[in-house]
Amino acid sequence: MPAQETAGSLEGHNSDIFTPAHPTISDAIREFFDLRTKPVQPIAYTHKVHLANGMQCTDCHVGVDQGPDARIPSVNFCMTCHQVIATDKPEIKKLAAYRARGEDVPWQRVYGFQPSAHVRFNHAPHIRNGVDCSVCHGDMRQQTVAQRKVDHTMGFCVSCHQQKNASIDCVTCHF
Amino acid sequence: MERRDFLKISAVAGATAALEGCGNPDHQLIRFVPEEDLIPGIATWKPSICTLCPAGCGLLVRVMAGEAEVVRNGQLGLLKMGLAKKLEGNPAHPINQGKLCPRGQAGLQVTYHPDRIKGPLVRTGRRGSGQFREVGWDEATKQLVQKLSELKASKQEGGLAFVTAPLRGQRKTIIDTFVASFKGLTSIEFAFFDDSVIRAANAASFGHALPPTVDIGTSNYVISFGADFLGTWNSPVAQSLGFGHMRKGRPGQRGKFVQFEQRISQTGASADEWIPVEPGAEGMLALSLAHVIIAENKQLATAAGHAGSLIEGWSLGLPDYAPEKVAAQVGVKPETIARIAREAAAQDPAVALIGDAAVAHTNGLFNALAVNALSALLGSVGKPGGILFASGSSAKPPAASLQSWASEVSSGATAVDVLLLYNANPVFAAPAEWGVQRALEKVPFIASFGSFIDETSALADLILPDHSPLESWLEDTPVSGSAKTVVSVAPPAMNPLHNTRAMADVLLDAAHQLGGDFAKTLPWKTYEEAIQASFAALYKEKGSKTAKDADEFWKKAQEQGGWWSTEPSQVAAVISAGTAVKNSAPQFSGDSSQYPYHFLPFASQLLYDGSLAHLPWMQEVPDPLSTAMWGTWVEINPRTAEKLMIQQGDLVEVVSPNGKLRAPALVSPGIAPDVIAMPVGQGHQNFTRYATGRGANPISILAPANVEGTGSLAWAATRVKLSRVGRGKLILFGGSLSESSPELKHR
Amino acid sequence: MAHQWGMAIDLDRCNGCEACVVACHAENNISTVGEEQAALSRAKHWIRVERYYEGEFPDVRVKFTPVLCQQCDAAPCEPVCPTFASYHTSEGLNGQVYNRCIGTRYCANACPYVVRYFNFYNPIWEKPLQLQLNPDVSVREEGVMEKCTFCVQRIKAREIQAAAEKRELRDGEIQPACVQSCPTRAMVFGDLGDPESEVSRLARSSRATKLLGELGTRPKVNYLPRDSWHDSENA
Amino acid sequence: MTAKTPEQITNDLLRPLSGISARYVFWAALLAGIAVAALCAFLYQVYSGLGVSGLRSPVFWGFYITNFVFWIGLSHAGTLISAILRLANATWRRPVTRCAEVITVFALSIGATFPIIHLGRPWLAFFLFPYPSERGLWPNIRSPLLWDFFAINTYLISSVTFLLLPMVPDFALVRDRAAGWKKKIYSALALGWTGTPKQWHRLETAMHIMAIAVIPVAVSVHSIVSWDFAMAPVPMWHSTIFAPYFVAGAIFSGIAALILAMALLRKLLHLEEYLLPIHFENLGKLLLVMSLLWFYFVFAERLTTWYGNEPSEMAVFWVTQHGSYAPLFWAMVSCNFLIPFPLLAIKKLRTITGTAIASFTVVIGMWLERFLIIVPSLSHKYLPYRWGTYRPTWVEITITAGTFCTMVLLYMIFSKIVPVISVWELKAGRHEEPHALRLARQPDQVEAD
Repeated sequence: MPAQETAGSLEGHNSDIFTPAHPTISDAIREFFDLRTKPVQPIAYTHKVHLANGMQCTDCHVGVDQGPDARIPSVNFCMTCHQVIATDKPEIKKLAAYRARGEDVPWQRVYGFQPSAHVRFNHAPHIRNGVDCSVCHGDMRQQTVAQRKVDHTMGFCVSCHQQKNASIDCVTCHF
Repeated sequence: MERRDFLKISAVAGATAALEGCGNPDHQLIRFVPEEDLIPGIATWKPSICTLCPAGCGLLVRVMAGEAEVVRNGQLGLLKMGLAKKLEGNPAHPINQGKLCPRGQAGLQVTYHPDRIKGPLVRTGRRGSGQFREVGWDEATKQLVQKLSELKASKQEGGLAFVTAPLRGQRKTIIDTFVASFKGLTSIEFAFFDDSVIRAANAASFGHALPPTVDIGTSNYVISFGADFLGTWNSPVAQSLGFGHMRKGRPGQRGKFVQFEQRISQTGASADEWIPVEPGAEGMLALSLAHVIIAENKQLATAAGHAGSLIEGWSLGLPDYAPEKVAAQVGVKPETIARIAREAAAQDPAVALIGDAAVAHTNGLFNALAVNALSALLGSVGKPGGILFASGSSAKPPAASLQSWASEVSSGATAVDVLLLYNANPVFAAPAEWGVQRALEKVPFIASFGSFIDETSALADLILPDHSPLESWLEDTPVSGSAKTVVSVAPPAMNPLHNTRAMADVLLDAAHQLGGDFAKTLPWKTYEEAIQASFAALYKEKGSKTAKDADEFWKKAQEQGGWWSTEPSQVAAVISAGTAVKNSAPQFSGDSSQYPYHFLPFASQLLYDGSLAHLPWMQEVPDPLSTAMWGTWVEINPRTAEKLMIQQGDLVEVVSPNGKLRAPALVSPGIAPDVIAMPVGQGHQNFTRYATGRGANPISILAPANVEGTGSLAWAATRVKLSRVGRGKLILFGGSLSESSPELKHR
Repeated sequence: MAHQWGMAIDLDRCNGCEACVVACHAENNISTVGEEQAALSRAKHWIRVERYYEGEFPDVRVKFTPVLCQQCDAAPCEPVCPTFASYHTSEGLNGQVYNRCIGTRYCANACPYVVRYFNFYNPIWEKPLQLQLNPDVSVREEGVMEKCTFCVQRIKAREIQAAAEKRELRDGEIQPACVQSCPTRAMVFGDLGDPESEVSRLARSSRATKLLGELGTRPKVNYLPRDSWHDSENA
Repeated sequence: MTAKTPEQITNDLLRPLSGISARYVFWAALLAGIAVAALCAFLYQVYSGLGVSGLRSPVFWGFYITNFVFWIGLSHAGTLISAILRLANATWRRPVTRCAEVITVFALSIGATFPIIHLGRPWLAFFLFPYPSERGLWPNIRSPLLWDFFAINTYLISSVTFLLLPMVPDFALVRDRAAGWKKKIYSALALGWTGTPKQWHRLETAMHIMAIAVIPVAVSVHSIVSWDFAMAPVPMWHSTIFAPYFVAGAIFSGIAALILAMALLRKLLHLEEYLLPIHFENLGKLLLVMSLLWFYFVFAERLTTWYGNEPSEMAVFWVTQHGSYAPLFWAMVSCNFLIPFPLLAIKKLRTITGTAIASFTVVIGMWLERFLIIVPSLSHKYLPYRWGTYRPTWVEITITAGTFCTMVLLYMIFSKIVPVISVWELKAGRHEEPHALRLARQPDQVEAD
């Protein structure tokens, strides 16, 4: 998701202004040291099971091969299958409950750059150039709830760009 | 070594307290199920129409997925939805061909404005107190319908008035039909910068009651009398495109452009020759040019045809208008007049146009007729490189004038029970002398369809907020800017952010609830249906090469943003014999001994007539000439300033026979010493956080003089005096006025 | 060879309408600073239309010149930056890397065109105005220098698209927001590295001049000055 | 004036170290208070953004950089002067050197903070520090700011050493007289000095090497500071004269600061018998030379600009000559030349008071000079459309005032910890010095104490 929207959610909905400023000094310090709280997912979604059942990443994360961002599916999308599949499971019941309340599932970000990093990452060209999802996201077949398996530091990006002799010009990613 | 490792070494320990709620759903807004299926980060471009001025340019809206805080059934939450991100011109649209003026591009901020009315409001405090209560649409509509049915029952004449901005297409049809059924007058159209004088003149001279479509692009010689045609006048984007083409679009051929006015406008600034002329003498000047052309047999007087015959003494070669005879009154050297006349006559095509202040004098109609005659004499009417007329729909000039209506109501001559307001802010944009406010206070029930609280809607009892243009169905039939017939249409570019409804939908809804013959006169359930119907009719009339039936025609039109003819439209002129008019000198209110200066209000390039003063972009972008931001100014010639001991930025008081105002002085070489100019747009008492209480409103001190022979305001016919009263606040983006620094003059 | 992005501005077409300025604000998430800060000369307009009066009434002339970052080949702003926040990109742009900027403002002093704008405070959008923000462009924070990027986000997007479609970029395919909006078509953008491109053609024309060219900054924006009308021309 | 035994000398010079008067506490508290206010102002600026300063477009540098240049300039007092005097073996220098070297160290440390204070994002200042990172990014060696970073650090280290070395014997002196915790501290500082001929020899050699080494460093520092400006194409900045101009100005302001400091010490610490009119006389002459040199540089710069008649430079020229900055300009000329010149040139006026007054005006004048080099040029660059102005805010003023107070405070504290006049040097040279000559009749004492 674009940096400024992350910044916006940092700012929080209690304010009637949007600004890249940090709401508290501690937020500023946390971002400075890139300290992230482990995301708590509302539903214990398991990538492992879905992938084991032969689904592809792009089945749910539509658009990841066309543009910058991957879509996080909406509750409706999940329910297209879970109308009938595994309806008895507690987590699926939670899912259905969200749908019933007319709410979307508030999935939490796992990856994503700090706003102050000013990174304009674009998935599509990476996928086109045969970078496997697992390179940056780890092997999802082994993960249930998504974990931040790979640390997306600049060193991580640059070293790969150098190997594949992709551009390491700053403005390739920072603008 | 990692950057943050390095930092941790040098870090203050224990400074990182845990933050509540980060990454935890329990501490965040709920998210609603998205209504649209969107892929994040991928833009789609949707056609739309610019409604911010009468030009009616076509838009392309860049729409991308985003998360908006919205209220759904009383609960605040986040909704993933398509959001307009940028406005650009629609390349397919004949008027603006992909280009867009600064005002049009700021349209985005209308949709996202923090002070937009978020749902229907009912007045709770006393009128004008600004205290309202949010209500649901059902209650709001019920209240409206109830008032209207009471009115219907009372069977009283003209009990309903509907004040709108000049409208076109189905919205106008719906409003007029609606009002008519109350045996009322037609809607009262009001805008400060209206084109009725030019329409009247063109109707008389050329048989087209329309503003001209000036084909500047292929012209070789353009004479403009006061018209700011590159800034705000008529169809500025179309005219700017033409201007660019005239200058450099034709290799080896570059047209000349001469501007006559009292203050260098943004347009005058781009002229090859800028020549100051006495206020109101434009018509006389035009005839003097004509005199030279005829006298030197560059053209036969008869070449001007009917347009010429409307000018007294034309057939005789305008003996009274010899340059040396009129030079003094016109304020232009005889030799200059003669030279311009010869140049123009030598160039083909050459065109003359008039607008803005030149037609806002008491003799504005005469000026317009004179310039029309000159154009006709130059042989450029109805030809490429000259003046053309599009087939505008609403050729008939507005029936009722706000001024007379206001005076009748405030005097009690007419009783109005219900007043509906749409996109018009007469309390701000009409001279105080008209007494619009007094009239409104006499009306027991006022309902406004506006999206913002402004000086006028603040007086409303009921507010039924319209969608923003981007959230709404749009259609338009531009009357100028392209020789082709243009019928624009666009579906909503995005879903509504707030609890708003399209004015036309509310009106249709009300009509059906009122029942009666509305079922016949307004058969459509929604505005969309109404537009579709008009396109069905259009398909029947014009047919189509590409679409096989009305539905496809309708769909295609929506995709490309409208329908336009491939060929220039040919509309028969309706010439009615008119009597020749003689020169009438401009009348100014306030005598010159007491009020030595002409007061020249002008349209702001960014705030237009003030209706855009609420957009932060328009406030902060520097004005092209003054470079002023976030405020207004009074433009004064250096000599005048010296005489009155006024310095740049001083607060000056401008006094007219009808009122006074205060604003900072801007000393500029681009204005006549006997003229004081001031931009329209600032000086709002009540118009969102960005415009309220900022600067002064020149309209407030205007004399209520009218243009002879028309109902419209002669807004350039006021005289003023001014004096320094202290230090003012003038925020300029630009530093030095001239490129050669004043310091260098010390040498 | 790598692209060398450049621009040509025909001042004979420009009518100073400010459309480019608003287009730039909309495209590049440039915040409005408000009355108080504007009064302190802290307004940010990556592109501005300079207006100069010449002469005195009644013989007054006005001159408009849109001034944006000239993307100099010998840019004074680049060597002075101690952290490489301001640097020369492989495509000849004067890059500004916000996350690397520590706010010495040395670049802004060195720039003879004064086209670098500094965030003296964190920008603020009163909700929901922020919904307009362009997700393709960073929102710059307090203490960071910013300036015209030739709409690098549009350049990148087109390059990525062209690569996906396995084709070369077409001349005129990329249009920065200002160029796209210009109602008189006064601005032309393209690849100066390609001698066939429209912008190269204009750069070669006898009318082409550079702003403050005498300083040796080798700007990549070419100005074609206002022409005058000669009777002979059309006679 | 009565004759002094080495014992008396030691007593006199060590007296200030013992006991703190109420007046001292009052002034210390006052100065500390203002210094703390400045610190708060800075934290406030970090918290709310650089917008709280008066900086704006196009004047992106103002008070902070003025102070930076001013303090770095002032730091040329000591090291350079005392080094030169040492090498020139000017014996009258002996009581002067330490006061001078202290000014250097303190002024330098204060000046060095300003480049950080003026940053938009001071918490990222470490980007200037070349450290290996996974991102493979290094600072830009082409940037004069980076040259500053290294030059100033080098200068600081060397002048601190230069200051500390000759202190060692005096620390030993204090150690031998102190008791308790003081003794512990001073014996640590004394680095086991016992005053053996070997140690004496080592010290002398070290001092000699340092004296030679520090001069080019000092010159380079202010040249580089001047290049911060001269390297940017800004009217009136882009000039070859800048490096020597700045170095001369630096020494000029340095000497002034030194005279001022000495005058105060003399009064407050009752060192009338040690800081004699001759010292002020000699330094006054030096100041006179520098004043003339300064005037010569300004004259040369102005004259060439005026003849050059380059429009953009003329804009700046006129705005300082008789435009909006003229009052400041002429104030600067008076402070740096018109007032000090007669005071220093006329023998009768070249008294302690005279030189002190002259020095005072010079310090002010040199601050103005830095300001007038920076602001008028930035506010009148090439495109008149973007000409602007600059007004400092309370934040900048507070921080500026704070640094002056900090300087004085540090000096006060120092005078309580270390004898401000080098005891051993004075004794060593006493037989050469007028008042010491009168002691010659007495049996020579070995520095046993």
